[in-house]
Amino acid sequence: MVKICTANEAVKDISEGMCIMIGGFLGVGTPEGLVQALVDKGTKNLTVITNDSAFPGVGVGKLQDSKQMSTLYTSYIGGHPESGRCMEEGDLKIILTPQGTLAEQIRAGGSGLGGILTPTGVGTVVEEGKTQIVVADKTYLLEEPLKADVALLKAYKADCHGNLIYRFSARNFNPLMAMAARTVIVEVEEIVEAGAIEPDNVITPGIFVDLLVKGR
Amino acid sequence: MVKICTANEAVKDISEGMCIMIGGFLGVGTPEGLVQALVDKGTKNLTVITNDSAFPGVGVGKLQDSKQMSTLYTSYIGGHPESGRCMEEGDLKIILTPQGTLAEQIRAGGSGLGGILTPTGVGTVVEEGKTQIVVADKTYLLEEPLKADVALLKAYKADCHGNLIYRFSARNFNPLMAMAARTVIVEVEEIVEAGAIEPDNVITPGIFVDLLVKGR
Amino acid sequence: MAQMDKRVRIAKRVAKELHDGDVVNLGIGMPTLVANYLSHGVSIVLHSENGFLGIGPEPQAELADKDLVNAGGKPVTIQENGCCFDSAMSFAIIRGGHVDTTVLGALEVDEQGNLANWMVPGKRISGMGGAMDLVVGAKKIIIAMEHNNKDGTAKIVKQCSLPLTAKAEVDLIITDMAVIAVHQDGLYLTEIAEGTTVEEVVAATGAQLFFSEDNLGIF
Amino acid sequence: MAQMDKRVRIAKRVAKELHDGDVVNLGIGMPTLVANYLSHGVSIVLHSENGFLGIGPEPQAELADKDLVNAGGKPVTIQENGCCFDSAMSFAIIRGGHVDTTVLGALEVDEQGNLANWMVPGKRISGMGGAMDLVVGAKKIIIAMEHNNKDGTAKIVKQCSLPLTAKAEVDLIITDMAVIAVHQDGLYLTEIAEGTTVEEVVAATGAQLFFSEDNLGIF
Repeated sequence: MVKICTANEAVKDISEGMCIMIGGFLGVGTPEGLVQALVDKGTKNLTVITNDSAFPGVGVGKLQDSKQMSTLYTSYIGGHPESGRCMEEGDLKIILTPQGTLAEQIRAGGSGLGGILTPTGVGTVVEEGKTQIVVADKTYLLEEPLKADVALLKAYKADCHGNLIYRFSARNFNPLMAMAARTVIVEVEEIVEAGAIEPDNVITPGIFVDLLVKGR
Repeated sequence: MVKICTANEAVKDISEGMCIMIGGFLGVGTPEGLVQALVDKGTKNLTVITNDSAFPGVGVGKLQDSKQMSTLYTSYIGGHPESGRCMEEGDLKIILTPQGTLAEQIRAGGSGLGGILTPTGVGTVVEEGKTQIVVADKTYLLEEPLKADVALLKAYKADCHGNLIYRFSARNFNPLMAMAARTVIVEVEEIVEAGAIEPDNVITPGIFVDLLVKGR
Repeated sequence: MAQMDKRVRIAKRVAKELHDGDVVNLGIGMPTLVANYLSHGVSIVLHSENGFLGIGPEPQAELADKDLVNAGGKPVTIQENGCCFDSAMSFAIIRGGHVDTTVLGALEVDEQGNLANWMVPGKRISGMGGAMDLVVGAKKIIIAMEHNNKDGTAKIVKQCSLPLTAKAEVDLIITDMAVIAVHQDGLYLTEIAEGTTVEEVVAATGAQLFFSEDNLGIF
Repeated sequence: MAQMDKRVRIAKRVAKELHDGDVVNLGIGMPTLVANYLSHGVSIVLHSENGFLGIGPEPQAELADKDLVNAGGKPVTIQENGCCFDSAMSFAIIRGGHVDTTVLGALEVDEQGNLANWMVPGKRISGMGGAMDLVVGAKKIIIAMEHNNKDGTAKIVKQCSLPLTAKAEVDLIITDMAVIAVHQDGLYLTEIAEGTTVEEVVAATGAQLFFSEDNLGIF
């Protein structure tokens, strides 16, 4: 049985300097309750790994608003003007990464791989500082794995063992991050009894999940 | 709409020297009807990529019985004594690969990756001839992607657009191979109407599937 | 020609490049218009890089589903052939060559098929999102854009000056003035827009165009 | 001691190493017996490398499901906390360190924690299956085996002579005679089986054993 608690309880061990993965794509599939609890807690100097900085007041954008991040691994900051401004002025270190590479880096982190070779970014600024490897006459970039101390995720439903399912485009990075963090906290809309989710339909195995929070 | 045909029609373009991926784990999740059609067709000199050579008379084991393979990429041949004998006597080139590496190589092939770095096999005969890469002080083997001309797969149900679901441990390598072959042929127990499988429950998107065969 | 007319002309011409059953990713903005102009009998499967196949039309506002948006964050629907997946699978589909065609805008395209569409030095940066993967991974890359910048300068150039999105990946450029195929040895003008002259197209283009006046189509 | 008694003794002792909630992969053969001897109140999640979590007991023959077998191909059931996945996910779970403990047999284990359990040169080869990934990936590697070969030669040796499955990954060796912890600097004998003497264990072992007679447990 996985532990069920409130959003505030769930984030209580997140401390300054930690690395946090947060699910979602432009706020869809982001655990709003958990992000809000982290904002309320006010922990600074966070490294965040997430697809995008969403919008002001929405999803990960709230952590931008409250200036709690010192480093951000992401593919897109176009929805939150403050992210771009902070990057220019050096207030926030932003590592811009192609979205597919970011997904594979997180998957590699959770899968015990030492990295993956991708053709994406060859011949662009993305290749700077990275090892290039030629396989079958094609050039690839070696992209290293990403892991985190904590993942803050959003799923649709969990059973009481933590098995998760997602809805439509709210799935996105959540299942990948569930594998790549030491502590995995999931906000769900509903917690159902054991057996209510068919084993064949489970997307994220419950063994990855440490804490469940009932959200909306 | 995906094309539906018989097993014999489905395999008719498989020709000598082709590379074929076949789903299944000790015969569970192997398309018996498609393998039988390939045996009946008698095409020789095949390169086969599959988890194991199953048992005599079962699954991929039938292609061992009928000596249609010249090269076999696999992780386990302990169920079919003939595989071991052929390997020893040089009748069949067998590339033994750790099961997790084989899965990642196929996934890489279907995902456009140039390879993956795995710690599995370091310090063993598996490392022979492979590039070693050190990332964060740990040594990994660079394992290259695998692709095929044709994949012969088994799913539980397909909808008429080719979206697939699997049952229990019959899933195994099938979803990975669906992405890594030029032509994908799937034997299913049932073909259901569009919309009968929830979008969130689909495991293999129909865009990967070329031909459906109704099996048992 | 009015702005909207230009966009519609481009979208209509791009739509002719799409075939029944194609898996297509349409970039945010003008490329999304293409779905409105498919030829009769052509049905395509739209890929959304945030994690599903089978994008359907925008729903009425009151039917919008909070969990179902396109890669631009706009509410959409999902068609009955649709299916959902995570971001690793979404980009495996893209990078693995399972998208037949992607249609994207550009800041610059050059004679080598290099593309710059994600960053202007000195201007506020947005990030590449999924664009770099799409351009490297999709089988056919169509750039759909206005022929020139608003200040009249060329977007089709000898060599991109802006940071690249990808090298030598563009296959076809479709603008309000012309259709240009990118080959290994350079840019081939194949069609010009109705009401446009070859001279106008050449004058508006910052790169060499190969063409045979006899074989030029009109769209 | 009869063969079966030895196996049961080993399985019982291994079971004591498993904690409530652990994710465990039990190798084919004797290690599968371990699930029968869990301590009271200890519930574990069994991982099956062919693609699911939550292996349940063997069903009655007439209830066997053709699609539900363990990694040895034997019919099993799935528990209500179970879930299914593909082989890439299955080995992501293994390689990514999400399996707490794996229990495997061995042909040889040596002082460095090297393991040989997949191949004997000159004998017909079976292949490594998932063993190499399990030994590299699981957090704790327990080798469960009879102390000696049938001909009386040692399986615990100074240096493996057979082809390795993995280097320096073994954490604990549990045999019918002894429990031996593998540390960086060598093998530590921590417990001996009831009815066995330290001298017998030392004589039966082909590697140096560190121990303190005062602190030896009995199992």
